[in-house]
Formats: sequence, structure tokens, C-alpha cells
Amino acid sequence: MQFVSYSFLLFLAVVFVVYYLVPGRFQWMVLLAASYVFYLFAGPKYLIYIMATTLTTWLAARQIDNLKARQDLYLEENKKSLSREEKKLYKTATKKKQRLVMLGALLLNLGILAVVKYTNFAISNINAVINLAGGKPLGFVSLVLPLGISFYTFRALSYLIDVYRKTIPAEKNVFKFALFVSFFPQLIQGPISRFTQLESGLFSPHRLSWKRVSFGLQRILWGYMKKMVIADRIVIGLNTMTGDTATYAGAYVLVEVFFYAIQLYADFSGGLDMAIGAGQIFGVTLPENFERPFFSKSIKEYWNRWHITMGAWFTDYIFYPISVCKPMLNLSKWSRSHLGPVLGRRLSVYLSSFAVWLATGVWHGASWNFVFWGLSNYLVIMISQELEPLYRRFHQKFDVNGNLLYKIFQVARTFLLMGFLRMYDCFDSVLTTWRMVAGVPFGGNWNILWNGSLMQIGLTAADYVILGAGILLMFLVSMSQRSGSVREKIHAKPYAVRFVIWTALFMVVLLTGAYGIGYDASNFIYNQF
Amino acid sequence: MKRRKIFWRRFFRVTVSGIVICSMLFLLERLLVPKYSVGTQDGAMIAEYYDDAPKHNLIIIGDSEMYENISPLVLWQNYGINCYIRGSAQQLIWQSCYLLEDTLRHETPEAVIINITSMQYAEPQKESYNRMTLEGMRWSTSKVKAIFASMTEEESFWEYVFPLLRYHSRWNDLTEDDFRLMFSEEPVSLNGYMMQVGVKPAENVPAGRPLADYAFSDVCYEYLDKITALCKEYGVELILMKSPSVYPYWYDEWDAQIKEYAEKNQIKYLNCVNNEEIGLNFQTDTFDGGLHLNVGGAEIYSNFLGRWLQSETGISDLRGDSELSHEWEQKAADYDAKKSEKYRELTDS
Amino acid sequence: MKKKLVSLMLVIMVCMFSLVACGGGDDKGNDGNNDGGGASNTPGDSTSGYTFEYKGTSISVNTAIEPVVEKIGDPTSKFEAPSCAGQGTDFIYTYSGFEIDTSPAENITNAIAAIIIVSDEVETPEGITIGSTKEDVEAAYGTDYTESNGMMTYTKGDMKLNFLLKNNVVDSVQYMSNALN
Amino acid sequence: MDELMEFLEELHPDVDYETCDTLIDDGILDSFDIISIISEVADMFDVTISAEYIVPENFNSAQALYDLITYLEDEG
Repeated sequence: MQFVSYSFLLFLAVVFVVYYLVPGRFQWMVLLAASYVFYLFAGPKYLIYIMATTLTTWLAARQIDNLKARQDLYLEENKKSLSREEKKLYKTATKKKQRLVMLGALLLNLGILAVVKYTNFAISNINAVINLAGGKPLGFVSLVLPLGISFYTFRALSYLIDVYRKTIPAEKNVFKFALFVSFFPQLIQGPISRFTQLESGLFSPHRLSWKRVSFGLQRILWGYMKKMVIADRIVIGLNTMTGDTATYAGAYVLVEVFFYAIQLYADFSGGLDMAIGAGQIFGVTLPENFERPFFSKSIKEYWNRWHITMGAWFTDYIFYPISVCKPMLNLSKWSRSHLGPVLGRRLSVYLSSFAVWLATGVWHGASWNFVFWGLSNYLVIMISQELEPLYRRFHQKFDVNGNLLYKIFQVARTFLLMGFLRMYDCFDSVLTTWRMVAGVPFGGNWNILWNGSLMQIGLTAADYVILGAGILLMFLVSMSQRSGSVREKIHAKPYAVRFVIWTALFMVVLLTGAYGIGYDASNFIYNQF
Repeated sequence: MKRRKIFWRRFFRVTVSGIVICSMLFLLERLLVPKYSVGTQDGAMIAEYYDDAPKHNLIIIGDSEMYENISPLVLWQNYGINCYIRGSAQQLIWQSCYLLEDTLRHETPEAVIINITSMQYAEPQKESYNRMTLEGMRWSTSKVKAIFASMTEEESFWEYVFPLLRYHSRWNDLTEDDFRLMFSEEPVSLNGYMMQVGVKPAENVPAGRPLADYAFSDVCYEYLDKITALCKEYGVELILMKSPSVYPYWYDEWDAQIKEYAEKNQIKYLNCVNNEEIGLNFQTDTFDGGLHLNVGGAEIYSNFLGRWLQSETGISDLRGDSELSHEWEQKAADYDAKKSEKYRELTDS
Repeated sequence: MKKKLVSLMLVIMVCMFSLVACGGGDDKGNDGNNDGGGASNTPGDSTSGYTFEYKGTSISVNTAIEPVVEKIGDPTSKFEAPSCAGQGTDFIYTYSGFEIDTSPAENITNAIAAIIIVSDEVETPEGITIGSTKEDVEAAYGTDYTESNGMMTYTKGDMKLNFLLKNNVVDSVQYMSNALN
Repeated sequence: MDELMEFLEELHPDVDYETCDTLIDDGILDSFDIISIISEVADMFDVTISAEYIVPENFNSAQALYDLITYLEDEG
């Protein structure tokens, strides 16, 4: 069930009514039932996957907690008879068992993810080798990719690791845990929330709050506006261009950079608006996933503001563990004494970042494009890190800090850099991407930007007007957001004003949304991840 | 006290807001839905049926081979048959079935003619054709069933319930007509007949391409069974008909199947393909090279049909009904006016 | 205590695995993709299915009719079949030995929907025509086909190649577009 | 403590570590800085700050960081 569908609206309405009709202590069960119904719509065969992940992580977390409880009991009972050494030994043994349990569940779930998501990618690469050797290629397997598997697997694993790290206690009720894993607003495309973030929202009773529900609906409406009016419209032109690399080269690729940046942001953040809004209706606060990423002044900042929950996941569960593990610290120590303090201090950061970006690339999709995309990001971040002292000197020499023009320059630079990197997404191979991007200055067709060629890519003048207005609106809302919630600001206005604003937005979505027959019913871009 | 005040204020707000939004939506919908009477007229007749008094003794249900080939005026003037054609472009057999069900809700004619050309289609062909057939139907269980039977994969039931969702992007090509005809459309047909006056001789008609399987699909037979059962239930004489045309090809194998079905169910089957008795000349009587008849051809064919109905079914002659006669006088005048207007347009262009 | 975090290294190992295990195929894989991409991106050249050949011109379904007529000349006759209610017009081009049917498609006004061989004046590039036997067809096209009601169907790309048999002898050869029929 | 302060000053000379208690929340220290701090701390105090302790509360101020180090020293 897509967020942009009549059935989802109907589903949401039904769940809403039932949710606020049942007594507070049963409300979370309504959400659990709803989430599984939602999942069933994708196909009953997927259920087994999410249930397997839920059960194994829950059991492992419980086991980890039990081991701890057993240890505490044993130490308490034998407080006097045990020496300090013996206690320590016992603790180490417990830790070892806990680690085994955690590792088992972790590998199992990553294994499932790897098999369903990457088998065909692996086969295609193996086939390439076989072809080279002149053998008979392997057949592809048709494995179903369960809806939102990357998202719910990551959510479950964050919980498992947190329990192992004793940051949180294990949840005793398997059904409550199942709700955390499957909560339907965040099932399709995140956010990748943490157990602690959702716990109180999901399991405590909620009374119907006029303001909260209307805020939730407003957020959903805003998401629809981004997704339907902007993303689904601009994608028509984008697909025309990227689908025909022979015709649309040179300056067109620059247009694609802009189109894709807008489309991806409007689509993905719009979808998240819907998810967060839907959560809010039920009194569940989901973590934000975007913070005006296109206002970032550097790539590093961009990645702290785009797909925030994913970035945080990789930082917490890959970057930190690798950088502070014993071998890495030893390596860092060694390199500092052998390679000098400058490089020495950075070596560990570089290595762990490499791992993070490789993982980020692979997470986004099973193709070389994404691997290269991830590593390109890595490269750019590392280079800008190296250039940091240079920037600093530049900033000191010319007093540009705080200069608006300079800020705009930085923002534009980041936008373009990220835009070109994102092109890996748009073409069918790494080499095509390089060829297309490298060809931008040599196309000799700059005139397409003004000679009306852009009217031939499936978008009409009316479409451009709507897109322009929509993007301007998105921009203004972002500007206003810097000084606090836009919905709160509107809420402070008289009822008539509020009514006009929200009704107008509704009508805009209804009339200018690129939905229904005649428009390609494009899926959320982030569904497949 | 205060709480109550807040409640009522809120109640008032919600009600007023709701009314404002609903009326806006209603007006927008009326504005944005396509106006068949000034556009694709082939979608206008289904709705026009409800404006005619339900006193027909013959109902004809089918696609363009019905609504372009049969002139009800001839049937009335020469045979006293008060007929209405419930036709729509590319009408499918299940749509014919539910249109029959819908019609029987309003009246019980003596006879019903069903066009069986559509037996060859087991699947919906095109969204636009679905719309032309279904949108004109009044809401009833028949319409709901017809919608669900007809929808292509890309369609949604809700877009039939709220056509605004389907036509939301038409704001870009609104015309003056959309405002003028917001609440009432102009009639375009004469008892469901869409007049065509051009002439284009049938030439180079290709032979039918051999098919692997000539058997009509089970789905189609299911609906044909339903039609037969409905007619039996209401005591209506059912006639299966294949209109005269030279293309699309009507295979002998298809003809044989319908013949067999008719015999088995004791219903009449009238195949007019290559029927010389009718007296049609496909050099002059067709406006599109042999697919459909022009008004001259339709009048010739209607005379044949009237004769056949009188002799084969003994359908009553209603010319004695003064009220009907009076109505038809008016319709005849409209018909002639339309005919001369169309001919004028033809010679002008 | 710190060692446990080695476990998380395994996350990376999984990722690394795909890189290491598949590294050898890198260049080749990309080259292959690139070629394929370039070819399939040329507009109007979706020749993934079987094609018919006449006077040295290959004709395939789902492409525009006009360039074909330009090359092979005007048909002996052309029949026009407008759809009801102005939903586009189908054409049937008759040549000696075969006919080409067109229908309106999404981006092509007159797209070839079917090519039908009606007599043995012409044959498929693989040498099959009216009168060939089932065995001839199998020899020319292989045995990877489905059969129902005496029709052999070879599916390839976005089209089907049908051989209609009568008494074990080909009676009609039909190149059919999946999308347009 | 002084040693730690010295290192922190070196990392971001423009920050007043005595008073600032939003080093993470305000994005003054990023993940790279944190890694630098941890490897430095490992050298200085022979204390390993493992991943589970990398939470904002422990890095928001110099004092919090110092408290964490002391705590870990006792633990070990």
C-alpha cells in the first residue's frame, strides 16, 4: 500500500477511528494489528521475513538480559566467597556468552538482508567473471525483496546492539517489540528510529488531541504536496532525459542534476513528512530525517541534515565501534609515531569512514553505481577534510565569515557537488555516469537551456509554472522553518486565515498533483531500500 | 459552561468549513468533468436515456454498431416501435449486461436487442471507453458491479465515485463550454442514435487474420447467460444481433458459436453481415469505409430491422398512443433539422 | 570489552565481501552494461524481439510504420479503421504475401502492432513461410515455445512470434506486439 | 584535566571549554573530533572509551568528558 493511494487514506481513517475508540491500554495493539494488515497488503509471503527478524532479535535481546540477570544473582549469592579475580572472570564469561548471542542474531539478520537484496547483484558479477572465462552463466534467482527490509532490519539491529551495550533494557513483551519493528508509518521508507525514541509514544495511552491530529494531517498534506505536485511531476521530464543518454547529453546533464536534486528531496522528504505526520496522528513522535539539507555549507554538514537517521545509525553502529576498537586505537598509536601526528591522527578516521561509506553505498542499492556513489562521497569528504586548514587560512585572510554572498556560494557549491554525485543514481552504469558527467562542458548545447528544448521532455509550460511555484513554496517554508515550526506559526493565526491556508494547500494538491491516469504512478524512490 | 461554549464554537467552525469545502469540491467537479455533449459525443447517450420517458417497447444495447447504424425514428414512423439505443463506444458484454439490468429497473420493454460483437473481448480495452459507458449510468448496484467488472489495472473505483480525482488536471484545458454546461448538458442523440452523414466507400477491405482460438471466452458467456436469464425473468424477448459491417471481421466460427448458443437457449439471433436482403450498398451507405453506416444506410437498415421484428417477434405498433405520437412529431422535426444541419456542415467543409 | 566491537567489523566484512568477491568482474560488467545501455537508448530501435525482413529492410513490431514504408515502398492497398469515439486510427497495409497492422501507441502515432505472413511469396529471415512443417519451425526457431490450439508461440522481448498450424503445416505467421494487441 | 583541556583547545581554539556544555548539541564537535579525542584519551589516561559511551551527554562539556574518564578509570 503506497502512501499516495486511496486505500492508504481509507486505511488511515479506519485505524484512526479504532485507535481512539479503544481504551488507552489497548491502543498499541491496534497499531500492531494495523501494521501487520498494512504489511499484508504487500503480500503475505513477506510476513515471514519481518516476523523472523522480530523474533530472533527479541529472543537474542532477552537472552542477553537473562545472562546479565543470572550473573547478578550469582554474584549476589556468592558475594563473600568469591574473590575479585573470580568475579571478574565470571563477568568476562558472561560477556562472552552475550556477545555470542548478539553476534548470532546480528549475522543472521544481516544474512537475510544480504541474501534477498544482494544475491542477484553477486550473481551478475560472478557471471561477468564466468563470461570472461567463457563458461555458462548462472541463472538469476527471483527472490522477493520484502517491503522495507533495510529499514526494519536496521531498526531491529539498533535495538539489539543497544541492549547488548546495556544502553536500554530488553523489552519483555514480544508483541510490543513487534510493533516497534513494524510500525506502519515508518515501514516503507523510515525513519530508522531507535527503540528509546518510540517507546513512550507507542506504548503509552493517548487521548484524542485536536491540535496533534490536525498537525499530523497538515504534515501529511505537506508531504503530499512535495511528493505529488513537485516530485511526481518533475520526474516525468527527468525520466525522458535519463532514459535517452544519446540525445540528452551535455547541458542536459546539468538540468538533470537540478531536476534530480529537487525530485529526490521532494519525494523522499515528502514521504517522510507523511510518515511523521501519520505517526503524530497516533501520538507517536518519529525522529526527523531531514533538516533543510540543501542549505548545507559543506558535504559533511549535508550528511548531518539529509537522511539523518540513517547517517546516525552508521555513525553509532559502524563508525564509532570501528574507530575505537582496540586494534584501531593501536593502529592509530602506531601511525602517530611512525607517520607523524598529522596523518597519524587521521588514519583511523579515514579507515572507519571508508567502511561507513562503503556500507552506505551498498545499503542504497545492489549495484556498482551505489558503491561508487558511496565511495565518491567518501572521497569528497576526505578531500575537504584535508583542505580544512587551507580554508581556515583563506577565511582568516579574507574576512568572509558571515558574508551572505560567501554563504550562498558555499551552499551552491555543496548543492552542485552533491547533485553531480547523485548522478550515479540516474544512469545504468558507472561508466555511463562518468561519460555523461564529464561530457557536460563539451556538449556544446548550452542553448537548450533557453531555446525551448526543455519544453520537449514531457513537461508543458503549465508544468513548469507549477514546479516553479511549488519549489518557491518549499523554499519559503524552509526559510520560515529556521525560526521555528511553520505549523505553529500558522496555528497562532485566526481560524479564518488558517482555514484559507490549509484549504488552499489541499486544493493545490488535489488539482495540480501529478497523480492518477495520465501520470506515471511512480513509486517512492526509497521503497526499494 | 465554558467547555460547552468551546464545543459549540468548534462544532460551528467544523460544520461551516465542511460545507464550504464540499461545495467548492462539488463546483470544481462539475467544472472539470469532460462535457461529452460538446466533446466525444459517443459518451453522452448513456446518460441521455434517463431523460426519455420509460415507455419503450424496444431497447437496443451495444456499441457504435448500434448507435450509429439504427435510426429509431424510422422504426417509429414505419413500424410504430418506440425504441431507445443504450449505446456507448466499444461497449463490452458485461457492460451491456449491467446496462440491461439498469434499464430493467426503469421499464420492461417487449424486446431487447444485444449486439454480440463484443463477445470477442474478454478484457477491458481502454480506460476512456470504460468512462464513456460507465459515467453516464445512474448510481445503482448495477453501476457499481459494472465498474468493478470493467476497470483496467490503472483505474480506481474512487475515481468513478469522485470523478474530480480523475479529471483534476483538466483545469489546463477548460473551455467556455465547461462553464456553460456545468449543470446541464445538451442532448446530442435522438433516442440514442448518433447521426453520421459522410460517405466513404469501403475499399481494400482486408481479410480476417487467422486466429488460433475462435472460442469466445468463458467470461463473456457468463455475462451472455446473465443477459439471457434477466430477459427470461422479466419476460422480455431477447434478440442477439450482429450489425452489418465489412470490418472488423466477423468470423464464421464466431457466427457458428452464437447460432449454437441461440438455439440452445431458444433465443433469436440475427446476423446481418453480408445479408443482401437488407439492400445496403457499402459504396454509399457507410461513412468510414465499411465499419459503420451513415444516416442513409442506417435508415435502410432500420427499415429491414423493423420488418424483421414485426414478422419474427410480433412487436406491438404503438402509433395509436397519442402522447407518444406527439413526442415523436417533435423528435422527427429535430431529426430533420439535425440532418440538414449535418449535410450543410459536410458540404461546407 | 572493546573486543566485542570487532563484531561490528563484520558488518563491514559483509560489505567488503561483495567488493572483493566480485572485483574481477568489474571492468567487464561495466563495459557490458555500457554497450547495452547505449544501444537500447537509441529511440525507436527496440529490436529485442524477432524481426521480419522484406526487400532487405528489417521490420519489427512496436516501431513506427513510416520509415518502413519509405524503404519498402507503398503497399498494394491500405485500409483505414478509425476506432470509435476518436481514440486513434488503426491501419492495415497490405503487401503481396503479407500485411502490416498499425495502432496508435504512447509515443508513436502509427506503431506496428502486427506483421502477418499470408502466403508463401515471402518468408521469415529464418526461412519459414506458409506451408513449412512444424519440424521446419522447430529446426529454425528451437523448441522453446508454447503451444495451444495448434498455435506455436515464441516469446521474445516485447513481442510474440506465432505459427498457426493446420494439419501440421504452417497456415499463418504472425509477429505480434504484446503491448498493442 | 589540564592535559585534556590543552588537547581540546588545540582541536578548536575558538571554543571556551570552561563554560560550554553543548559541544555536541550545537555541533561544535563532530564525529571526527570525537574519534581524535578518544584516541588521545587512550594515550593520555590509558582508558578506552568504547562505542556505548559515545552519547551526547558524555561529550557535551569538558567536565562531562573528564567525569567519564574518571569513571572508566575506576571501572577498569
